[in-house]
Amino acid sequence: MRKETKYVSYLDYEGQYKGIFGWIFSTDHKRLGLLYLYAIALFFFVGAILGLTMRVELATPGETIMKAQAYNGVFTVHGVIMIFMVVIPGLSAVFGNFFLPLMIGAKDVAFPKLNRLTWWILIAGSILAIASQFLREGPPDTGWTFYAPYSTKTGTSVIIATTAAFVLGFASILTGLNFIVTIHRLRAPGMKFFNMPLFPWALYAASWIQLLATPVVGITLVMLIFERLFGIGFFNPDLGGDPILFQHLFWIYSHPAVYIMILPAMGVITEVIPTFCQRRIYGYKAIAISSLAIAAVGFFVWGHHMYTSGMSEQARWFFSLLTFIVAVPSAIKVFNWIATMYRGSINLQAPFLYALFFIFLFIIGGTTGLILGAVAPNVQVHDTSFVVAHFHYIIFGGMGFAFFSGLHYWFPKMYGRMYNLKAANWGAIILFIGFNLLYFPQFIIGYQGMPRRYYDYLPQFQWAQTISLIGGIILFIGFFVMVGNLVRGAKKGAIAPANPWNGTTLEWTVPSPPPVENFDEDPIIKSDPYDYK
Amino acid sequence: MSEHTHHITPYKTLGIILVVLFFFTFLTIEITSIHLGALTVTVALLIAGVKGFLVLSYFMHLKHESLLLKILVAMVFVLFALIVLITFIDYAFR
Amino acid sequence: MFSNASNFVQGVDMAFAIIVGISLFFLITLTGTMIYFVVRYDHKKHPEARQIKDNKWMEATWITIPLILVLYMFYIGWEGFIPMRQAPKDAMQITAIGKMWKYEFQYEGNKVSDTLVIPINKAVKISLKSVDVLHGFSVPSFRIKEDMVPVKDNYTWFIPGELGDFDLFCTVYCGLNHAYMHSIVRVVPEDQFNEWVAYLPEKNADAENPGYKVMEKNGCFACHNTTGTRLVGPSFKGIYGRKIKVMTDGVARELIGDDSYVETSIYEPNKDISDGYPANIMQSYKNSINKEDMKLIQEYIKTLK
Amino acid sequence: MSQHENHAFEHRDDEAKKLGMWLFIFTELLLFGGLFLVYSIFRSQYPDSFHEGSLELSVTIGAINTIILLVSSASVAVALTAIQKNNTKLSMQMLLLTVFLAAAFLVNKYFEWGAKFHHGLYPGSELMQLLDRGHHLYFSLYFFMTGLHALHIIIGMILLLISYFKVKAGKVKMDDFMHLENAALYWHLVDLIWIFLFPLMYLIS
Ligand code: HEA
Ligand code: HEA
Ligand code: HEC
Ligand code: CUA
Ligand SMILES: [Cu+2]
Repeated sequence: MRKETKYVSYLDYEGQYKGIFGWIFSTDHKRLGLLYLYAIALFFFVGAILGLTMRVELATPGETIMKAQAYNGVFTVHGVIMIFMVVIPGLSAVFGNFFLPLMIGAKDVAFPKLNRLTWWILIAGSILAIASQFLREGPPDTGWTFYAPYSTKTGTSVIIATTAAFVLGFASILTGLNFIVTIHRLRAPGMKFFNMPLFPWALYAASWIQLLATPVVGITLVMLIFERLFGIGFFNPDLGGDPILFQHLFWIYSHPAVYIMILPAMGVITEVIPTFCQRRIYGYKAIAISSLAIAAVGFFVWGHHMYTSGMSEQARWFFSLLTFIVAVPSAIKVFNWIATMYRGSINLQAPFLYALFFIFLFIIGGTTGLILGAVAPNVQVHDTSFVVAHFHYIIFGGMGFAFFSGLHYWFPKMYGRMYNLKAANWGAIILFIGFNLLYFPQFIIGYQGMPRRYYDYLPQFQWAQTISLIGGIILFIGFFVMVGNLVRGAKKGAIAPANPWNGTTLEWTVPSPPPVENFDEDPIIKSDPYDYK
Repeated sequence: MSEHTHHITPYKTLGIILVVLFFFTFLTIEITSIHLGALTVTVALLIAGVKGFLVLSYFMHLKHESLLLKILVAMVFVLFALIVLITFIDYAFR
Repeated sequence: MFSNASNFVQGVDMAFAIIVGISLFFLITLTGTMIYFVVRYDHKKHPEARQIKDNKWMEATWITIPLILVLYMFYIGWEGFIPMRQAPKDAMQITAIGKMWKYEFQYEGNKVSDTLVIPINKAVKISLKSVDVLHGFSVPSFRIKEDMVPVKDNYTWFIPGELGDFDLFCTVYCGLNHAYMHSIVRVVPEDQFNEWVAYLPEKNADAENPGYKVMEKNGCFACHNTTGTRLVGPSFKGIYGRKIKVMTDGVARELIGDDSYVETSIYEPNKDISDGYPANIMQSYKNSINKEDMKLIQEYIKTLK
Repeated sequence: MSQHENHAFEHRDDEAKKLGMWLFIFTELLLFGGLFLVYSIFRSQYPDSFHEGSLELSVTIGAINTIILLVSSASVAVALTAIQKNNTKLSMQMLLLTVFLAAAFLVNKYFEWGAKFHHGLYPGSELMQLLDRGHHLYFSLYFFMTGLHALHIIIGMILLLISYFKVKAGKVKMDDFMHLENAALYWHLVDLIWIFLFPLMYLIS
């Protein structure tokens, strides 16, 4: 073993285990962060391929490349993979693991071994989810929402898929638990809550949702499994159950879950913008508190997914009102981000470009969320491709672009090398164009009534489906530009300095890539995190 | 991050709390066997609430924990109560 | 400005237009500002960033204005919705039953139809029922949509204001042929409607058979009929005593139709799959058809020679 | 195992471990919370069936189990106090007592469930299918909730046994008792849930 005093990057460090085992048995939060990145990139690729298959199938009315049963399986598995395996663990597990300890001046998360276990749980859950594709019963065909009573009756492998979701939920809970304790216990001396950078703030808010909302869906899925196995009738009306209750329980988790996805994404954007404007963030406190506000109020708006389910009128207006209230803190963040650009010194590099695209796409996704949240328009667009467009804009356009932004922002820190800046910008632009072509038409046909989860459609919707397919292909090309550039950068890129973007948060004070122990001595914090002179 | 010293709960306190818990257990059984109509659930839940409070405060030492932890525990119960109440906005008015 | 297909179009489209308007305003101004800043404060032109302090009043403004706007948006959204739950007492009653994967409409006097024909300018209240899983009842042109939930009854109502055919979609995912669960709402002049109803046939003559009722309730006739023609699944006609080719665990075999075959077909439909039909289409009815009902079904199918 | 083990960094942080346990308890509370929500909805819809269903349960067995859990909760608290006062022997005795009480609870539960099974009343049985909707739901919830609770009892027993052996081996001691404290916290959670389950399942009028 080498001497401690010498700088050894976490990438080169040789512990007890060598080679690949040094990675998969590692408890180092940085190595785990990379492991999460590779796993999630793989899942994302699988999910994306399924997404494109759907687009090809929908290119013409009637059968194009697959049968209806196959299509139903594809959108279910696409949804399950994307939601439970990509976007919920995505940002917090990858960048949260890698940068949360660095940003608050800690040497690791509070429970490193639990952290390693969590990765394994995620992998186990993902294997189950993917296995559900290949079992004899055929892929689950319920949609990622698993609505009863169909899910209690269909002959496909719903049990495996729900078990997978349950296991993945467990991983999510443990990540949240680990982060909350880390933030409470391991902040560097002198760092108060309001001295923390805003990405940790966002993770903190999201972690509470992970911790408190996930168990509800966990127990719901277990009830569903038991219902199938033993004919216990909680949700199946034939046995006395109540299918609407299933929807309540499902959305009690799954609405807050959308904030698990977007809060860390907003956190990334909040880091990127001040760095590339060389300006302290505008409205630090407002942004920090709005994260908590979104998390708190977000718990009580779940019913907006159920306006047409026959809920009582009182519930409909209550949920609608709260849905609108929860939009305000998001708006506050957007205003503060843009205010931060005012009189900055803006350097238009890939991370910042992605952040700008994020803001644009997030406004579209968010404001179409407002349309969905208003009861009367919701009646028109509920369960149509308008909803599909809304959530792709806000998940993929929001969380996805924020992920890419973070990836380009922290890449030099993670790998100690630089990618080609020009190619990165081109990748971003191609993705942006493809993205809008792919999803914008879906808003229009959604308002005209094209239902979602439709294998086939009436000819009047054909034009939009064609544009979407073209967009999907452009998007796909964009991805190869982006990923290719990054992979090349990681292997052969120029050596990156410790602080390539002139950032002010703690992760930029250590060498790139960071040493095993992060900090030689505990940093002492006296001032606010975005202190540009 | 100073570690505050652990409070040690005396045996006697534990004993007293146990007896009080017994008492409340018998009280619920007695009260729910007389017919109070809709009130019964409320009373039974109130008593269970008191028992739960005692277990949390003394057996689980919450009384001597930091304010932060107390707030967090309270928050979880409030969250659950709100979720139930809000779900009933649907069921009660159908 | 708005179409007059139903009495709700105006409320819904109005709310939609206002929210889209506000959204576009923000989208355009915010994006515009952003682009302006990026161009104006590019580091080449503006190398030294100004560190600007937070301004409480600024923050307060952009908390208050969105708050007022969202409350307004909530209000118009709700306003457009209220009438949808206030069906007039004297509205014409029709029951719509959703079953895997078709609709059935019951008019007064036990008359049934699979298209929804209604007279123009008259309030219609539709009770929504489902016999198996969740279905949706959505007529985009009318701006109405409600779910059909088994056991729990739901409803919708409207006053059609234009003649013609309008698409009716199932919007809640309900299995294999969800995308084909489609029907037509035909709005006709009142006298034409009366004529049409008068000729509408009454329900099937078998309707009183207890076995038929069970099957009706469970929605079997969405995929099977009793006349010998093939629908999604094989016809019930003449199952008993016939030689039937099936696939069991991937192995082809032949058996004679009898009580136990019918029972397995209903409880474990994927066990013996009739030749020429795909697996996984029929779901198991183990939880919804008990032994007694099974007897009734068997008795009824026996009568179909 | 960990690459850090030989570094000074892995200092002990009892507060962190305790906070972690509490957070885990929160998730357990909401796990059962989901079930209590289902319970409250169905009970409000079928009050009579729930009442009649509860008459099938023996209040005596339920009450005895409540007492058992209360005593076990106290005994594990005593075990913790004892270790803090460096009374290892008492602590070990109390831990054993707690595990014994937990086992007694399970035995009781076994007989209670056994009687139901004997009458053909269990999830998926013919008898269950014949019940009306309210009764069916009541018994489904009964089996599901008490079953999940019993699972937690078993997990709690395992945790307590591990603590016992750690005390025995001297790994849990006067100035280092976090493992015992966390196991005790978990055990109290099991008690806490039963405190609500008992009146809601057995005492419905
Ligand atoms: C990351 C995930 C994410 C996020 C953050 C959101 C955010 C929001 N969502 Fe979305 N939503 C989903 C993911 C997400 N959603 C998914 C996956 C579904 C479908 C599930 C399924 O059925 O499969 C869905 C479905 C969905 C529905 C149900 C649709 C239906 O089935 O009928 C509704 C209805 O209210 C809704 C509303 C909202 C609202 C109001 C927000 C708000 O939080 C948005 C707030 C943001 C803004 C408002 C933009 C920024 C503000 C400004 C630029 C200023 C101008 C604004 C004002 C004046 C207020 N969403
Ligand atoms: C994160 C969430 C996410 C993402 C990113 C996507 C991405 C895509 N989705 Fe998504 N989709 C969902 C979540 C997501 N989806 C959900 C939850 C549903 C609802 C399911 C349900 O109804 O139950 C849904 C439903 C859904 C439908 C509707 C099905 C229906 O109702 O009939 C369609 C239709 O075309 C579709 C298409 C696509 C396409 C073409 C993409 C494309 O954008 C994909 C293009 C992407 C690529 C081509 C990327 C290739 C990747 C790489 C090269 C690796 C990247 C590497 C690194 C990051 C390092 N999706
Ligand atoms: C979703 C469509 C669907 C529904 C609804 C449905 N079935 Fe079927 N059924 C099928 C298909 C497809 C087959 C052939 C494949 C197979 O054997 O699984 C079939 C086969 C059968 C057979 C064997 C017939 C033969 O000639 O081999 C019987 C009997 C049967 N179904 C009874 C029922 C009854 C009773 C119900 C209602 C309670 C019902 N089905 C509901 C689709 C359906
Ligand atoms: Cu019926 Cu979808
Ligand atoms: Cu939502």
